[in-house]
Amino acid sequence: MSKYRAPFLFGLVAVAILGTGFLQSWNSALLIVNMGLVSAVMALGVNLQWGFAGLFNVGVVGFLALGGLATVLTSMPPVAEAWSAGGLRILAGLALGAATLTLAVITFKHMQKSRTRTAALLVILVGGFFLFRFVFDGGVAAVEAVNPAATGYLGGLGLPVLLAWPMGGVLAAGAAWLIGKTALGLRSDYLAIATLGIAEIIIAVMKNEDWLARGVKNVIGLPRPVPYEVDLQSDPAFVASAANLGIDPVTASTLYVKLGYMALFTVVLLILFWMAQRALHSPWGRMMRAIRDNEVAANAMGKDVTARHLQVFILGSAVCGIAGAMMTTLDGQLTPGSYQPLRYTFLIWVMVIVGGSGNNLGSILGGMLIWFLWVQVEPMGHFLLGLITAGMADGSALKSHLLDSAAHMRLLTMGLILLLVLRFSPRGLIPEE
Amino acid sequence: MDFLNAVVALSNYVVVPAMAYGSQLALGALGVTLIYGILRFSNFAHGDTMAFGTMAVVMVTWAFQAMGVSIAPLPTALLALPFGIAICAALVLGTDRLVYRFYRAQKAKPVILVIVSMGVMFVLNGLVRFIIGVDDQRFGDGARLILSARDFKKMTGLDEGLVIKTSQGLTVLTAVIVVAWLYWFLTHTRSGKSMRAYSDNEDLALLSGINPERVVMITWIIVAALATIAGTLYGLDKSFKPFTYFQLLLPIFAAAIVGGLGSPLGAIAGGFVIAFSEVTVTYAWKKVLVYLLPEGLEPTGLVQLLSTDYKFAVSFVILLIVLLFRPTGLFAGKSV
Amino acid sequence: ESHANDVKLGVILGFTGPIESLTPSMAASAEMAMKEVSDSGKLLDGKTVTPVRADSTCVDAAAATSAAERLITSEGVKGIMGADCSGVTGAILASVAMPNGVVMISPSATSPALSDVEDAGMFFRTSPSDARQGQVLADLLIEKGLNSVAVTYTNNDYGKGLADSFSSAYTAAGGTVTGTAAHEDGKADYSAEVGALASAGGDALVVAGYVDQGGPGIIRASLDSGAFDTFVLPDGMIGAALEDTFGSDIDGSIGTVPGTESAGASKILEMATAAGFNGEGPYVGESYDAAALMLLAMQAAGSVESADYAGKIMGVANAPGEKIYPGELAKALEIIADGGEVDYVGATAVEFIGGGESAGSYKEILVEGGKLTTVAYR
Amino acid sequence: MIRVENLHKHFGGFHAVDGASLTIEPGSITGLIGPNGAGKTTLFNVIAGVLKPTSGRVTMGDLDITGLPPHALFHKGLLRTFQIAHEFASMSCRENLMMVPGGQAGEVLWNTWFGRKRIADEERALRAKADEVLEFLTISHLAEQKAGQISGGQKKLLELGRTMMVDAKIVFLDEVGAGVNRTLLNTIGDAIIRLNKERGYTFVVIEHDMDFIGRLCDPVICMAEGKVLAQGTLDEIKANEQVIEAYLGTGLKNKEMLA
Amino acid sequence: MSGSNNAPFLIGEHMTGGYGKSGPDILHDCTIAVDPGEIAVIVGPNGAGKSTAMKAVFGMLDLRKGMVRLDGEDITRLSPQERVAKGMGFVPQTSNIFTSMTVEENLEMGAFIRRDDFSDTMAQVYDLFPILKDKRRQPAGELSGGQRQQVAVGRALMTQPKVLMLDEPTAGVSPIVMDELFDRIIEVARTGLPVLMVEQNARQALEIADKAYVLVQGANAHTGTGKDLLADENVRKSFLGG
Ligand SMILES: Nc1ncnc2c1ncn2[C@@H]1O[C@H](COP(=O)(O)OP(=O)(O)OP(=O)(O)O)[C@@H](O)[C@H]1O
Ligand SMILES: Nc1ncnc2c1ncn2[C@@H]1O[C@H](COP(=O)(O)OP(=O)(O)OP(=O)(O)O)[C@@H](O)[C@H]1O
Ligand SMILES: CC(C)C[C@H](N)C(=O)O
Ligand SMILES: [Mg+2]
Ligand SMILES: [Mg+2]
Repeated sequence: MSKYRAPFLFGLVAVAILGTGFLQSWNSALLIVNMGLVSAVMALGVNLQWGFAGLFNVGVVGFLALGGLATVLTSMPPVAEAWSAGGLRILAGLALGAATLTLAVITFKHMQKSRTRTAALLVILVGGFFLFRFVFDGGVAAVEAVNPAATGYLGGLGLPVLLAWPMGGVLAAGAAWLIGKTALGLRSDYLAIATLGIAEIIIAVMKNEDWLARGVKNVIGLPRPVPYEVDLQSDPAFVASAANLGIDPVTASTLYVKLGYMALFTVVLLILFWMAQRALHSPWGRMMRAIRDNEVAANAMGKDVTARHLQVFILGSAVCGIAGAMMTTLDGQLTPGSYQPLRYTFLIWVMVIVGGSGNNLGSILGGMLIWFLWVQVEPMGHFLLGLITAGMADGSALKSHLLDSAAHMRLLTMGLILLLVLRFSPRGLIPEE
Repeated sequence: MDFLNAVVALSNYVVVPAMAYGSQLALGALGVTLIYGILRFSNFAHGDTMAFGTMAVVMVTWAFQAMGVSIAPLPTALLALPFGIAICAALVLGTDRLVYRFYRAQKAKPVILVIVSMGVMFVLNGLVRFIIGVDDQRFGDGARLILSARDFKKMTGLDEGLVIKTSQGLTVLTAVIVVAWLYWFLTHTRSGKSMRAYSDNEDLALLSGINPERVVMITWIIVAALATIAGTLYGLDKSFKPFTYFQLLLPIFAAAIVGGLGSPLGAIAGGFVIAFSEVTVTYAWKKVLVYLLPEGLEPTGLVQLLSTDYKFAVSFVILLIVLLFRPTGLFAGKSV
Repeated sequence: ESHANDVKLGVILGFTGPIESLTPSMAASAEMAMKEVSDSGKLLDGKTVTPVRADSTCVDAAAATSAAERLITSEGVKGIMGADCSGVTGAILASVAMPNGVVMISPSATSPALSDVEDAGMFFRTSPSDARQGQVLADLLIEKGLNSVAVTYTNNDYGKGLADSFSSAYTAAGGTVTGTAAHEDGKADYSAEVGALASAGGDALVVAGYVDQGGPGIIRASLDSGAFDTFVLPDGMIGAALEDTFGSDIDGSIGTVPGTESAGASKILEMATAAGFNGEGPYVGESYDAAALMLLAMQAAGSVESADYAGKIMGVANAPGEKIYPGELAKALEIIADGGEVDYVGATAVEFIGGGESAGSYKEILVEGGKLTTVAYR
Repeated sequence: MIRVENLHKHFGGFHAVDGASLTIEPGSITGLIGPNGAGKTTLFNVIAGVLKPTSGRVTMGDLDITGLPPHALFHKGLLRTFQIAHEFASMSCRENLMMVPGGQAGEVLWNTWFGRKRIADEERALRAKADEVLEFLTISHLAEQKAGQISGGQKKLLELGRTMMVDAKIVFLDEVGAGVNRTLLNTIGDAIIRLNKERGYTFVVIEHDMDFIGRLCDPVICMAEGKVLAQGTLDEIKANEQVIEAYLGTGLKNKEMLA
Repeated sequence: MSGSNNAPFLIGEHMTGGYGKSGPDILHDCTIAVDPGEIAVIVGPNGAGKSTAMKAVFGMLDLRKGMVRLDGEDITRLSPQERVAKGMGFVPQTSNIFTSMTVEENLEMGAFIRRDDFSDTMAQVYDLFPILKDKRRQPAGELSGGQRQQVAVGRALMTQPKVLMLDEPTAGVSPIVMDELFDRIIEVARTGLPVLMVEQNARQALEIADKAYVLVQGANAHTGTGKDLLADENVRKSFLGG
């Protein structure tokens, strides 16, 4: 592989984005860059798990969602009414639930295997479950009754939204720890489906527990780390400097905001990239590759495979959590219904594989490129269809049928591009060295 | 009497639908499991292959219906099935030729193939919608019910009805036949054994004189047949809509994995585990308890362990528990 | 340049994804309004209107905002007819439309939460909030003597919001909700939901879903197992597909859908049929109205810039003025150009209240002999 | 050093190790022979923690090590090679060796970001050590080659090389000789003796090549059907009727056809 | 040499080639051949290219130069599976069994191209390796190293090939089985079947070899009868362990 390959490919993406800027608009271009950067962070997280350690995590969407949840929990103002209506009762309920589980685990560990143990476990679990439901359900009902159209949830801590990013990482890491403790013993595709299922569970909770973050009713209007365009537009100083540059204030304000996000995202990406890169090219990375290659042998050579797996699973998930928080911040809203595995889990996987798994640069490239395509295949699809149908007689049934189906060109085009890329570089665009 | 009513209610709302759904999942899972077992990757395009095969069946069915051909009381679609299978087989063989073969020759890692199959999925997805559109299509005809609620009530004098649809009966029957055949084929025929040999050790299969391209071809043809059958039966029971077939992918994979990837028997078991766990854990026992408990003690609530919002989550929890105790599924599948 | 005389309007709907089968007619309807205006040659100085479509996907906020961004900043659309689903609508509004100061009229985002969302005066919707529909539906049921029902709703902001508002209105009016179960759209099987609902029992089943999504699946499974045979069908469930799928199997079921007696409703149907698309689908009329309102407001403001015409939308939509029905856009443009006032009625009897959303009148639908028939208006 | 007491390992109904008891004296080079399927590798796997025993006890010195995981045993100085080579296929041969030593500072994530200097020094030492081992095994030219792309015998050498990267207390060698050129095997034999003499490593060697066993091992333990059949010096073992019948045999029958 | 009618039955001639499209040459003008009734043995240091040479003869490697002929026919361009059909049987050095299939199925796969009744061949294999008979319903992946090796050889014998190629068939098998195996190989060879094998157990192997090659760095270093090479002091010291 030539050493010019990576710079060349990044150049290509840059050209594509600049092209968007010149041909479409700079706002579009910047938006693509921003989500591209977030996608790159996600891809970095997945690459950490798959590329470094061979962990097949298809629960990416769950960790992204947790990051999103962290944004609400950190940055939204608390809903005082809801707290007084039943906040403490909910917390008490959750504590009861946790206590039940802990008790059950302790019983399981400390009693001999016997009928009595089974019976005791059953009593603890069933009794605990009903107690939990009783306390918890009451609290939930009270909280959700508080102005359901606008709130109906507990709200967050009201902290600056940037804090939500590390919080997202922490939340995702916590979940990853729990999951890892139970599921990491599984091999490849079995781990995959387990993580897939857990992600579904996380999303199901977020969709249905309205007291937490309004469920499918969505939380909109999240605080932003950058100024609002409308404020900028009414700020005379800003308008003046925009005029100096010869840009109209609306465009200037939208660009300004996007550039702000871009700067923040770039900083995060660079830090994470640096960390990942250092880790990969170190004895730690070597150890991880050894584990990926052959767990039995690595274990015999003194490497604690389970612990390392857990470590890298937590790290990768945390990165995904951070990315999820960044994305929700960029969107300005949390919409649990939109966390679809196709869009978030599998698209991220496409990014990692197309970029070249095991290669951090590849992940970043994959993230930027695939996101660019995901957005731009739509116009491309229309264009392609235009070409195909150009020769057909106007008003022919086939032509109108095809034009009606133009929207489906999006997935089709995406599929074709994916197949072409993988055809010409089957190990990804920037393969692992 | 009340006891019987309770049993019937339970059968009607839990057992019968779960059996049918389980068989539908099982048929889908068989295809997934076969590709995993022989060609060693998780085929994400399977849902859309099912959609494609079903689409072919739907169109042929329409043609038959237009010509007035029918095999009532059975649905005409059964007559169209062989044609659909042929068309679907042509498609998957074409895809293999154009796409997968290249990666086989490269000895690409399974994950690459997974992603490639996602590319194929996108393309098929678009293709199906181009051809037949996005709407619901109904193509079932013939007798809809084997046993209707009214007949059942008349026959037994019970308050509760039991309904069995033709499509449900067909699905369960087909699933049983297909899995039995497949099991026999893989373990007792030369072709079947050569397929397993190929999946085990490709190079050595070559050295034994097994023609890999032939193995691959047979696999794809069987997969096409399975996908078309599964898709058609599902479509007959519910309806044909491309988007749903994509959604079907997830429970299908869950079924294949719970059962043990690569194992046909596992696919069946997995299908039922998933289906029954979805339906039973979130079942509201009120209706049954009303029959069983003495008057006055009837529950006021729904007596539901968990709300149906969590049905999918529940089936995944069960899946997890199964995997924790049997890490490669119920029927000891493989892992690549 | 040649483009100076052309106004571009965005049509952002979920052409792919979970409501992909509803959107083609909606888009066609909106585009029909635009064509009508273009053909009339009476918009401002004879400007033409070009629709630009983009895919909202209904669920993917990021893709939807990118698409909207492209439309506004690179295609230069002067207004957006869309989006469809409440979730993506909120996203586009907050991160694209509002910052860029572009007007957005959604034909179908009905979530109550959008009523008091911050919109800088840029957001309108031609459909009523579901808070209203819930009330209408509850009253209707009590009137019909259906005093206990089970409820299932599609698990999104629309379904949940509607189910909530219905349930509280219904209970307040003396009805009993025996049980509630959400259903996810596009899922493979609904036996579990139907099993739970059957256990709950009731005179009828309220299905707050989409006619092209999980809704029919629920109905099918309920009919098949004999759990329910009467259904209550809010707006998302009313569509021709229902007749095709169930015929007279669901005779006696009742429903509501935004709509009025006005000649507008039948007019749009005619026009749609003539143009070759299904005019009965949900939100087809609303889509036409959304596009029409935007164009009429431009005429009233004498400018195609959102900042100028946003303030005029309420004016053209509401009285006083001459009533305008579908197909009469040319007339309306003329009246406005002559300094007169119009009260746009359109296909759905648009009447804007408070935060720029439709007040909401509803048709009462009854399924009779396998046909959806309108029996009353409320 | 290692005591195995009445160890059982059952696979379903099959008793692969069926009540084996043996002692490995510190400082010895113990040979372990026995027919194919006698349970030698299974015994190794149980001692090394890869398999959990069905019953029985394994102690190392005073320490009960029954059921400890392999990585824990590694850090107690117990190393092993695999009969079927377990190389890290996508890593270079040098890396295959460099990854072995435990407790590398560079294996702690924190250090990879903020302890570069330490890692660099450490790596230099590791690299030198690895090159020395490669040199010894006559495969220096393969240092940069991916371990998945070397010959079968070379993989076996690499297996052995890994045990030479650290100071082990006891090393289990499972047929390092199979597939290794005999001339080289002699050199390896010398090395084993040297490690044993100079550094006091204890070795347990499974091997089917009697010459090799003879040159190195005392005592020799012969297993059959999961049990210890005989124990003693090689000459004693060779004279044992049962061993001859089960394992050694009496040579080629078809010699006459060679003419 | 080429074209003459007393050419060997199977010959890989002047073979030059390596792995992949662009990998370095591993074989350098290497020639190996075997005739009916003959046992030819290849010995040499690890990494010399012995396995590579075998693979080249079997068509699992693209040759850059040289050719392979079987019974006078040029088979250089044939795929491995076509060579199997021509009657060549091969036991590779590594991954030479189907681990997930039972022992018996492994043997059946060996007879895959045979259309006749192969139950007596199977009985012979079981005779030769009695342990396999006990384990015939067990997945081969659960066998011990030496047992696997026996399955591998058994599989090749099932083919009833016209020429048998074995890459280190005795690695890991116990002395008694090794003797049996060599016996069997001699028997087989004496029925007229050419046997080409790689061995590290060089002294035993050379004793029974009619022809022997020493490969060093992909090239022929010494060639002769087994006895010749055994007698050659140099060869013994450098390659046979003294
Ligand atoms: N996972 C398993 N399941 C069932 N049987 C097994 C399993 N592993 C090993 N065995 C059986 O246990 C017996 C002992 O195997 P082991 O590998 O310990 O033999 P060995 O003494 O090392 O032989 P060799 O000299 O051939 O390497 C064999 O008969 C083998 O078939
Ligand atoms: N798959 C491969 N890709 C690239 N190079 C390889 C591959 N396999 C082997 N080699 C290289 O080819 C050379 C010859 O290997 P080969 O396996 O033929 O040796 P051999 O003589 O059989 O050795 P041994 O006695 O150890 O089995 C070695 O240097 C090895 O590094
Ligand atoms: C298209 C519609 C049915 C959308 C729905 N009313 C919503 O708000 O999501
Ligand atoms: Mg062994
Ligand atoms: Mg070799």
